[in-house]
Amino acid sequence: MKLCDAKACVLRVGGTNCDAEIKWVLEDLGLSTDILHMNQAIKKDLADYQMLVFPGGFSYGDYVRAGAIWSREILTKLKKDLEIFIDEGKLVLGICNGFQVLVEIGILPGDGENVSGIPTAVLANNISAKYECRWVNLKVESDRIPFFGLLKKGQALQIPIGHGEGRFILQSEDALTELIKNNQVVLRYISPDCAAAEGKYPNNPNGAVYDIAGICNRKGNVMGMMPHPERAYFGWQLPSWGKELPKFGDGKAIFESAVNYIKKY
Amino acid sequence: MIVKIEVKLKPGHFDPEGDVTAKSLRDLGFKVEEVKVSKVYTLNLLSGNAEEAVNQAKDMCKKLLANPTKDNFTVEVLGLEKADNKKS
Amino acid sequence: MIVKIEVKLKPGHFDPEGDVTAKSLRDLGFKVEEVKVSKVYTLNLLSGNAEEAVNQAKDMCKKLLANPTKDNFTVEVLGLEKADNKKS
Amino acid sequence: MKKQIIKKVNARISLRMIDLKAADDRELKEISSVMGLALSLDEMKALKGHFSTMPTDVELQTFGQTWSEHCIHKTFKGDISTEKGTIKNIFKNFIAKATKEMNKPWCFSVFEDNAGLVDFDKGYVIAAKVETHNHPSAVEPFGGAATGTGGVIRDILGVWGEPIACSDVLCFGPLDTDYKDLIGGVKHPKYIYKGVIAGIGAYGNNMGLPTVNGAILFDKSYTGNVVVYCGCYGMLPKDLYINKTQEGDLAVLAGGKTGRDGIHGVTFASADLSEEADEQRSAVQIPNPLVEERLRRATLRLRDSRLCTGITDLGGGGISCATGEMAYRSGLGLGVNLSVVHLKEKDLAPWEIWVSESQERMLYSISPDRLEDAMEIFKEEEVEACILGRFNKTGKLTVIIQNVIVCDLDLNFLYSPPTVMRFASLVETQIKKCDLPEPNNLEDELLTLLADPNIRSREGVIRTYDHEVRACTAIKPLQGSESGPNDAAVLKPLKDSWMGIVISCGINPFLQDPYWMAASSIDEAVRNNVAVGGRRIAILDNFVWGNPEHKDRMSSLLRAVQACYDFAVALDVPFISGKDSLYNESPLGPVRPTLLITGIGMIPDIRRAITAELRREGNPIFLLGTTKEELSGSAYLRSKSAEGGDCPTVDGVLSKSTMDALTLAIDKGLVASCHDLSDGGLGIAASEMVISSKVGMHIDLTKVHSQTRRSDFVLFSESNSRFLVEVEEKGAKEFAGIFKGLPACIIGETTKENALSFEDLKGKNYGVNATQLRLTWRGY
Ligand SMILES: Nc1ncnc2c1ncn2[C@@H]1O[C@H](COP(=O)(O)OP(=O)(O)O)[C@@H](O)[C@H]1O
Ligand SMILES: [Mg+2]
Repeated sequence: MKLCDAKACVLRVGGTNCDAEIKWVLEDLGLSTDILHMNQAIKKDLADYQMLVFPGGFSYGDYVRAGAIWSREILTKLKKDLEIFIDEGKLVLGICNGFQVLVEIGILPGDGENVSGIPTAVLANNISAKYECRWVNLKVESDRIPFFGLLKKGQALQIPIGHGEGRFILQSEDALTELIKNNQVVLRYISPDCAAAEGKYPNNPNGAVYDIAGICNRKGNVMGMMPHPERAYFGWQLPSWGKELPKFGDGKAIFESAVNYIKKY
Repeated sequence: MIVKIEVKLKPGHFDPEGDVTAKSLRDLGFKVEEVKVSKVYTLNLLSGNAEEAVNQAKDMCKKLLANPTKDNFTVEVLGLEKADNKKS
Repeated sequence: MIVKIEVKLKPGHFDPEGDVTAKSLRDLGFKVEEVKVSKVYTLNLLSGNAEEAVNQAKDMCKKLLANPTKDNFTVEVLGLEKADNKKS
Repeated sequence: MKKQIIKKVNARISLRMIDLKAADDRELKEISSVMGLALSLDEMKALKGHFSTMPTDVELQTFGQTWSEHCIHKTFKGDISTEKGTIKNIFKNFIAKATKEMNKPWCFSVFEDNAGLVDFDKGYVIAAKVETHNHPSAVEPFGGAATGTGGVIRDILGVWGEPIACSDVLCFGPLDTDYKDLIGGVKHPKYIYKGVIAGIGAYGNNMGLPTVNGAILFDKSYTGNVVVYCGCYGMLPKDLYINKTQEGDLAVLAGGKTGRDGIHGVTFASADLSEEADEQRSAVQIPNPLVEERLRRATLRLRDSRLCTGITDLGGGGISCATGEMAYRSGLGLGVNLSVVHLKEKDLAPWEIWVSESQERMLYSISPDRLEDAMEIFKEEEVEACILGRFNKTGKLTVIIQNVIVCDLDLNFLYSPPTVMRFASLVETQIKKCDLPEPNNLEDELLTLLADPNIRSREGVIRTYDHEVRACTAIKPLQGSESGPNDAAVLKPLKDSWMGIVISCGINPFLQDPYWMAASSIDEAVRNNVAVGGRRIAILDNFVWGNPEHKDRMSSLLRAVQACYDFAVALDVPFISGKDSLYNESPLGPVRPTLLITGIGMIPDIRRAITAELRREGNPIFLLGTTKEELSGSAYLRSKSAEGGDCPTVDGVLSKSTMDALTLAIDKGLVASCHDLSDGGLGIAASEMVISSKVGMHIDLTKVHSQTRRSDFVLFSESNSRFLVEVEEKGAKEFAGIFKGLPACIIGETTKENALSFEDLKGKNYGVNATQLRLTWRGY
């Protein structure tokens, strides 16, 4: 599809707050982007969009559990549209609170298509019990998904996190084995010198099992991640400028890969 | 029917909030080993039948209030009175 | 001694979390009027004496767990067994 | 009190009337106290004289709110009697005067509105406001601090600004305070510390606003009086700024429901904290950032579609102050119907609805033909809104509830309170000599200071605040791969402009002379700003003082205000906004006079911003400014429980020239890294630069341009207007040229080894590696 015909949609509800930044970077890459409140989205046709983003924030105050209330709202208001969207292989990205929503709604990890409203994993309170805002180091675990087209497996990325509930856990060991086997673990926390984080703070900032920072569905067209790539898009956003200020940060490749995928789609 | 739903972490799950609370309590000079934190939802269901109310409440837990990966829940019927009037 | 402390909003205080939860439950098809959310701390006090345990727990509420501005609290002694083993 | 003075007149709506005419002086005072008005006898007498008929409780409460110290700044606008005659209106004659004289074309709106506004790029202006929320935070740390942040965010919304960042400056009692030393309901500093920090973090994070700048101080005098400054900064296109409420416009109240929380917050803030602090709990508001987030969205959409003619936030005094202010500033009157207000609980008395300080509410004026569109926006954003009333030409504030008129006041009278009289002395503070023996190991002293509660890393707090959200934080509170400290935050708020906003602060409550304390705070705020590349700086003042009815508190306030005028003018930095919070006293005594100066600068291109991270080995290190034997109130003396010495002063002319030269050097690309010297002086500044970096630094104390013969004084003096600058080697000559005639000298160079080494005046060498510096500074 020609990029000028394509469109992304960033959804929001009360308490969402990273929508504008995501629009900023997508449009920087030439992808026209609408930010829609759920109250507006239910009146629109999701089929008009090629990419759907669930942004970060504190949807509905993160009451009950992070992402829980919004996920149930989607279930009651957008279930069908969303299932079709995913089924058609279009892109869905959940960042931070958006990741929590995708997990709560049961799309992630799941089999990827089922909007069941019954979660099979959870993003629990950070081990520190504190909100954590810091830059983390990540390792790319899969380069076969649309979001990572421009990345290589094993590549290290530096992207910031900002969350209080980011500890990804699953119901069982088996579920983890299954997830790994299906190549659904896509991002893991590592140390600054690229060694495994092994659950240790602060390299693994929240205590997530297997150092998981991001996962995808089986097909790879739905991805959720705790770090915020939109905050690591431009070089000037990086925490250390070193001797020379780079033009872009590591977050760019993720959005650019998605845009490239849409172009080919 | 007033129903009280308690959502708590499954046994064996690490409870960071409880952990921090325990630490703070110890800072204040209390002798306490372990603290577990749970959430309680007290709600008024229109149903007049206790059994039905419990079933409804359980269904609420499955559909929203609890996440099966980490949470257990218990349901208790408090009766017909307003919960607020209960005192220790 | 296992003690259970419940910290809840004082009557009349508006409960935003309860409000949002009630709305979501209604969206899911449940018939529910009002939801109140409170927090429960279950803790193991070294004291072997129930009365003393209650006093300690009350003191904890005053010093840390409850906020006199908006919270009430209730204390209950569950006995000597581990809280986790209790099931509904 | 004679029963008949307060009369129930309407049980149905619980309205009372007060027979002021029948009250004698003692009873007037009693009325003020029973009704929680916090009005003085003179003010009560003025009311007695004004009303020909019996006022209602709603009317008297309106005066209690509007005439409070918090709303009308009585002390700052009052008369001060001194041994050299009466000084009038220190706000106008010192603070505002400085701004007026400088007459900067880029000051778009100062002191007029909820926040100060200065020009930015591409037709935008920056809005800035800093508030205090001390009393509420002392009683209820989490809620008090959270609503402090919530309130100042609404101040930015209240000028149609889109909030883009927050800041917080906090002063606590020592965390290791003994429980035995806490009397009269004072809560332990640890409890307050945790609660306040959690409150600030929760509100800012939930709103999606980065908290990018601040400071944390510890001192005994704050044990009973925690000080919580909350700042918020925003942006708006200049042409969308509107505040022209017209006759016939509707007054629309939107946001959270109104409840009993926060009743009498204003009068509460204008009185000392008493031992019954816990009983004053209804005065503390309850935060709900979720509601404010929606309110923000709705407000910005209303702004962008130009649907309103005016706006103001509901802060102190609730509906009473917001409606009165909006009508009065437009020269209009307003009829309010309180029956339509959304309530949290039933059975609120009319006066309670009227003065409640429930959070997350805003007031708009909207022309009737735009009402429908506006209401549609509120609906889409899930914000409750109601039409309170209509603006008219009467010049009166009229309130009805259930068809009963409960308030009918002349706005001109309401906004002309009697002038208060305060007493002060202009005698200067005397500080005794300091006789501290010279220590034999400077390394020990340095490490002790690095670990000092007032100097050590704030990482444990800063990381609980999101400082990256909105993705426009270029220079962060923790910078570099080693999370070093920074002098100021730099934001890049606009997509299509490289221009940045620079936010800094200065606060020096430990200096005993209030005049030099204020001067130092201004110098520090400006210095921090300049250090990262900021210029064209505007400043905000926030006074936190004790009870101004005591002569000593008032005297120090007067001296500080004088310095504000003198040094704002000398450094060419206009005040654009500010606030005073007086009556900060507890059973443990008054708060230390505490002046926070916030600096808002700009930088033409954020890619040229400077940090404290040393760039490469082999670069010369310049020290700018003169190091004097000025240790009074310094971190060094305090760490040794010593007092006395000279207070750091400011030479306005020299300070300004130094900073201008530094800006020039930065623009020429000569500066590799830079850090200002403040708490702990040269020793700490140098350590912090090494901590932030992968390389190290060597300095020679004999090369320091100083007026002292003691190495410890050279290392730890807190003289103002000083910077440590790493200069690109090939530009060293040019740099020196720019500083010709100014105090600037090379005192060392950057080294390959990641360590700080220095040679003292006697030729003794010291070296501490960065790992140890970090361990000491961070505590892990
Ligand atoms: N001591 C002060 N110094 C500087 N500006 C002040 C001071 N007190 C009030 N102002 C300014 O006057 C204007 C109105 O003040 P105020 O009514 O207190 O605002 P608000 O109620 O919105 O906090 C604001 O711009 C405020 O910054
Ligand atoms: Mg205001």
